[in-house]
Amino acid sequence: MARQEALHPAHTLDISSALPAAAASRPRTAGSERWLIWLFLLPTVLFLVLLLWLPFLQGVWMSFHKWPFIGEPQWIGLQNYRDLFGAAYFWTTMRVTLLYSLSTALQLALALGAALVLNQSFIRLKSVWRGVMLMPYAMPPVVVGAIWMYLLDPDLGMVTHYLLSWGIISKPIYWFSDPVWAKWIIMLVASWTFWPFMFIILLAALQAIPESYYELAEVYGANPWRRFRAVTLPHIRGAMLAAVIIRIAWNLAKIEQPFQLTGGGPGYETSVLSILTYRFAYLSGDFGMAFTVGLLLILVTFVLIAPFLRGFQKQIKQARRR
Amino acid sequence: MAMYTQRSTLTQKVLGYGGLAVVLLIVLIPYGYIALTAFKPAEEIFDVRWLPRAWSLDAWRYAIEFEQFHVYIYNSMIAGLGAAVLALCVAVPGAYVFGRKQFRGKDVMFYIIVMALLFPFVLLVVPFTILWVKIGLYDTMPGLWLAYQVFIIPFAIWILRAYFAELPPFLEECAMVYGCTAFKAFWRVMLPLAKPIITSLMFLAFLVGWNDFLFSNMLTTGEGPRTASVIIYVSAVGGERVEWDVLMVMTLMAGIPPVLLYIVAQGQFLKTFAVRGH
Amino acid sequence: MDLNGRYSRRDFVAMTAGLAAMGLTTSLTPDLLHAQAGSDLKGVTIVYWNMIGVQNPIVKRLSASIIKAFEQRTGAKVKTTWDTYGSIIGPKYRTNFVAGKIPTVFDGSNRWSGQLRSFLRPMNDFIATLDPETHAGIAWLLPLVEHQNRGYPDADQIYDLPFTLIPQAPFVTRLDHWEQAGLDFDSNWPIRDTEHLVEVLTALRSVTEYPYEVYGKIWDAGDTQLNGWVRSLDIPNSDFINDDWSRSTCDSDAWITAVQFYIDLYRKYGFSSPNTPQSTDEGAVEQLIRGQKSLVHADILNRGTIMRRMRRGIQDGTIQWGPHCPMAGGTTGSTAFLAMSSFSITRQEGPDAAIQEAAAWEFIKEWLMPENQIALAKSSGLCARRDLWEDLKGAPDRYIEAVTSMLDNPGVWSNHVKSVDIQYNLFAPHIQQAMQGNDVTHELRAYAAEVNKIL
Amino acid sequence: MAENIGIRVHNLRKTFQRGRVQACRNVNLRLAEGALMVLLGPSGCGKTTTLRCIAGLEQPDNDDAIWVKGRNITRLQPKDRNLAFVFQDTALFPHLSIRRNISFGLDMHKTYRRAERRRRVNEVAELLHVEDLLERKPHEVSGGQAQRVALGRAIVMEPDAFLLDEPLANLDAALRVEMRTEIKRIQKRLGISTIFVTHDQEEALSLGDVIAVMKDGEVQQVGTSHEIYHHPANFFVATFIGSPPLNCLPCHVQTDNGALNLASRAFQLPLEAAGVASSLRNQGEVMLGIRPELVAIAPERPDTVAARVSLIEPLGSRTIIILEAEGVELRAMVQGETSAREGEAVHLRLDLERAFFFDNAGNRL
Repeated sequence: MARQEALHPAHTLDISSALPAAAASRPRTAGSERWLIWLFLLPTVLFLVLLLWLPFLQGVWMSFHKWPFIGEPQWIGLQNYRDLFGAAYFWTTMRVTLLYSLSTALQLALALGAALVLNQSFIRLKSVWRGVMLMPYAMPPVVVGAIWMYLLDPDLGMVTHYLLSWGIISKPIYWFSDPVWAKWIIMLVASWTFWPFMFIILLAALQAIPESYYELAEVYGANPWRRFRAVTLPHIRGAMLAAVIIRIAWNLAKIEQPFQLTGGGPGYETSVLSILTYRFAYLSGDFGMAFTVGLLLILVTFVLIAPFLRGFQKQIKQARRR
Repeated sequence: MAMYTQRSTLTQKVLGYGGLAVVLLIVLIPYGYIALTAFKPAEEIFDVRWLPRAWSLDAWRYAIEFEQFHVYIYNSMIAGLGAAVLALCVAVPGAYVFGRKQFRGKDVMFYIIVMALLFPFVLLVVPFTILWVKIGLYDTMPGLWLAYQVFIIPFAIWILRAYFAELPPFLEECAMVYGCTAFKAFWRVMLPLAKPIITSLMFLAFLVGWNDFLFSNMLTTGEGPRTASVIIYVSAVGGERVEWDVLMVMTLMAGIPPVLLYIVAQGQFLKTFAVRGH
Repeated sequence: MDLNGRYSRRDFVAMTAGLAAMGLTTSLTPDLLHAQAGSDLKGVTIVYWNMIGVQNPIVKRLSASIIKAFEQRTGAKVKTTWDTYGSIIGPKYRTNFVAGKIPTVFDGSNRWSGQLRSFLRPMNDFIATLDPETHAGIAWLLPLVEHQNRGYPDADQIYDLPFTLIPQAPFVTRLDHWEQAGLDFDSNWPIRDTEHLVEVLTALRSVTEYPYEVYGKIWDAGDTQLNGWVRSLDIPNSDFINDDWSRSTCDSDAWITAVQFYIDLYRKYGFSSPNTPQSTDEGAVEQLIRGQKSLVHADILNRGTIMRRMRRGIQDGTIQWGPHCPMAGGTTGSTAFLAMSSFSITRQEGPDAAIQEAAAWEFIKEWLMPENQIALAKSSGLCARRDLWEDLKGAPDRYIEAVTSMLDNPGVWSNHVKSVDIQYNLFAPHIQQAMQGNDVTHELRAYAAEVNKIL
Repeated sequence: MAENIGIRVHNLRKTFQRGRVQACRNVNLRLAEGALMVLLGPSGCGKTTTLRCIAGLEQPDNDDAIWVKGRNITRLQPKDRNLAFVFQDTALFPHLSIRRNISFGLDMHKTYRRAERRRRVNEVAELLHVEDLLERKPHEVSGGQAQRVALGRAIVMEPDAFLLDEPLANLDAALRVEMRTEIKRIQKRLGISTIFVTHDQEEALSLGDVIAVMKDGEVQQVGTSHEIYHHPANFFVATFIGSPPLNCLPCHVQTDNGALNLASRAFQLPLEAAGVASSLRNQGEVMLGIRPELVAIAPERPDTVAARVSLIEPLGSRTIIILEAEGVELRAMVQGETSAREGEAVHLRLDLERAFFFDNAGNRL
């Protein structure tokens, strides 16, 4: 011990000078993980900034203008916003937008049900059924919309035909013209088209739950519902919230289907905000107004997803703590 | 395969198969009906009956011989695969960092990505088209791959981040102690662990490319790589009148490959392992 | 031009059209039929965006065959893009043009090319070089094109050359329903005016619950039968906007009367189905074929559907076309609006500009050839060349007779930059609200105010 | 002592959140080659951070903090340090078989041939009795087995040092004792310097050749089990170590006719023992710390303390008697059984000669 103490200073110096490489390597090691972080982020960030954020900021700028497709833009301040909020159809549009977002709940219900069933061990031919579940999402939404127009045609379609012949309805329902039905029909068709998106994500999450958790739950006598609450739900909550958020956003942002089914009518009854955006941008060629509606759409979507977003952030934090 | 293998009671089986049947019917009735419609002659299109009185291949012949629809199916395949691969290269590293690393400004950056998800895509086509023509990506397959990422990357990062964050802690550190660089730890350990979700996401990304109409139509002409969804629209839906039989044929042709691909890709799922927990 | 080749092509075209009616089984073999002497356009490539092909598979095949014939005749090469109405109405064409992705030549409806006008090349000098026969056949359309563009300072320049026509919108009916209703066809056809229409429909209601259809969907609400009725009351105010494009005409008395009648057919008389606010002529024609409707307004696009689905009905005269009728008390003979499919050539720059434009023009001429015109008339709209109409008459459904009789003094819609907005986007919600029971005058005034704001 | 130094931690400083959180203030450790050191302390004391700094999973603030076998490795990447780390929750790779998990480190360093890797994995598996599990996946083995595999993954590397971060914390009590013995046995056999982090003092005392007690990012004392227990450097070490815990009695030192007395509410005792008296002279308030085994029930004498038995905890080989004297609680531990009864009034003899005294700052007097 004594000798060690005595040697100590010289010893330290000796080694330091003998190993210059160790000191020189400092920046590399200190930053190596940092380097990885930025390198990994770079493509995503570059992509989002260039392709989404620049147009977005330009859009904010445009919303303060009268901005024709071809020609000189003209600064008009908040006039677009005043026009939009003052328009007769504004509240109709807001109402139907909120209603349309509910199709997410339907999608979730279908997807969760299907994923849970297909995660049961006793089901045979699983992979085939999973493939079948995917079908609605494996076709372009425009095509799915057209097919439903065909099936739902009030005078010629198969749905009305069977409903009538089974005595469920006594007169054809004019799905696309009836102001109430038109709202529900765009919602139902969207649900049918997009639920497999959630299904795939939920199934992947379900499959990652270790069997031991279920065994444990069973040992403690949990019934299926409690098993779902105690084991399944916590494990798929993150995936579920992410999928719900994405679907709300996409249901509201994607326009092809409702536009094709009803063109936003009758009147403004099915003119969800995205249809309004499209109308202003490409039918009216008024980009200032289109972006005004677009920004409102972003705001509305954000408000709708905010609760899920908070749940999601909490989930992630919990996961990190574990 | 992590799956609950408890002895199932009869009630559970009945409920399970009952549920499966309901969901299958919801999917299969419309799909089955249009599949059979694809074999109806034009006069029978609006006859409400399942089996055609006279089976007809006219629409098939038209779609394949004249429209060369199979060529566009091939284009869609390339478009979808490219979109999936590119998404993988961009989103997986990003999501990994968001899910498992700490750095300054992380939350802010993440919210920026969330916002990208909310953007009304339909307004992007103008700046995109102008930019794509300018940088020579117009009418090219890479141009389409890149454009599709607008849809894919935000959601891919979301879902992957949740998945990465919930993987067991310390795995990369462990790998690094045992001889990996930070990158190799990601590559050798985290990436294989995320395989189920990556497969799912690649598949969803593939479908984005496969199904997209907005960009596929805006960013190509007949001289470029048009995809099946554009051709369906141009050939069967884009006129004021719909060519129902042609539409049904093309729908079938476009709908089946992804389903088959998915069934095959599930080989990946079957190799799933208990990832979380010990 | 080789006479033999020409006649053989004419035979081919006749055969095609005949087969076209029988379905999609026809396989065109243009290579053999169009083999003709080459021309001086070898090595020239033009880019062509085709929209007329979207009308139906027959037209698409015909387009392909005309393109091929042109390539073989001239040695030029055509790069074709098949596109849709949605593309010219929506963002595709505008955005691509602004971005610099521009075809050499394209076809479209000349109601919608106004927004692209600055990219186009006037064709007057080319038109002057047409052979006398062709020139005489289409000359009657040129004033209409000028009128359509009257708001532009260079309205006398022709940017869009029509090649097929869609007169809006003749009646089509089922003779068997008349017989079932005990209506005498010969004394009641064609329909004389709207009062007569109500009479006939009342009788036909004994056969079908909703014998007629008023069109409410965004694309059909304003441009099928309605403008014709306004026109029969008040020619100067029958378009959506006035003569100098300074304001909307839609709050005029003629408009209010005509729209009120339009709505009445649905709400007061109950001739039109509850689907009215979202109904389309395509749907109505399907129902006509299935016997669920008796008398509707339809256009040539629907004729393709009838040809495919009701061949026998055409041959035995069950399907009968008749001209559009005026409002009771209105003028006859000037009730029709005419939509035109037309070609445009884009402005070319650089050393190849002249040869490119020449090739594009040569290509347009291909479509104006008699046999192609006739083939188009049989599978798409009425052909632009008036001199060929006589050849087309005599079919049992009397379509050509009906539409040509409507074209003595046809109206045209304005090719305003905002015509999509004016005719579809702003109009449809108001007409749909009127269909749901709102006051017609109120809706039309509100609509006119919106239009005035953007003009 | 001409020993070689296996691991040296020199003035290690590690702060988080830009200096706001000081995890390690100035940590100095020195571990002889082949020895086993236990880092012991309550959670948040910086022991895990210290270990992670050694492994390279955290970057120390100073450049010369970590030395292994005489080499400054402070800024080397973890993979280049040739150290093996065992994590609390095993961190086995779920997608790899047990065999691939064990050979992971070998696979990453391409220097070994296949056959060599196989041989070494088999050897280690045998050593750890997991040879039958090699083809299984981690989720198919028990917690104890998983921890053995994690150890195996470390051992197979033949590293310069083992770093174990509470490897037994997730195991049940019986398994923990068994594994503890096994780890010590293997460590002795392999002779590889080892640092073992734990917050369990029993584990620490039984395992460590040397124990370093940490608190608030600082090393409080380094010593053998005996030293730590019997000669704690300060109040914290004395109270942290020992079960049942140290009796702590606030007292003051009085001088009465030149004789020193130790006074508290419950007693006044003469401080006769020379060693004790000299260090306490001139002190006022002191803290008396006395291990329970140094408190004994005795017949009444002037130097005994009156107390009442409030509770008896028989533990088989030993018995703990909880006593109360004038509102002060004391614990006594005796071998075997006791004749004392709950509620009984007794007298206690305190072995002040072997007791500890601390000043207000907690320093040993």
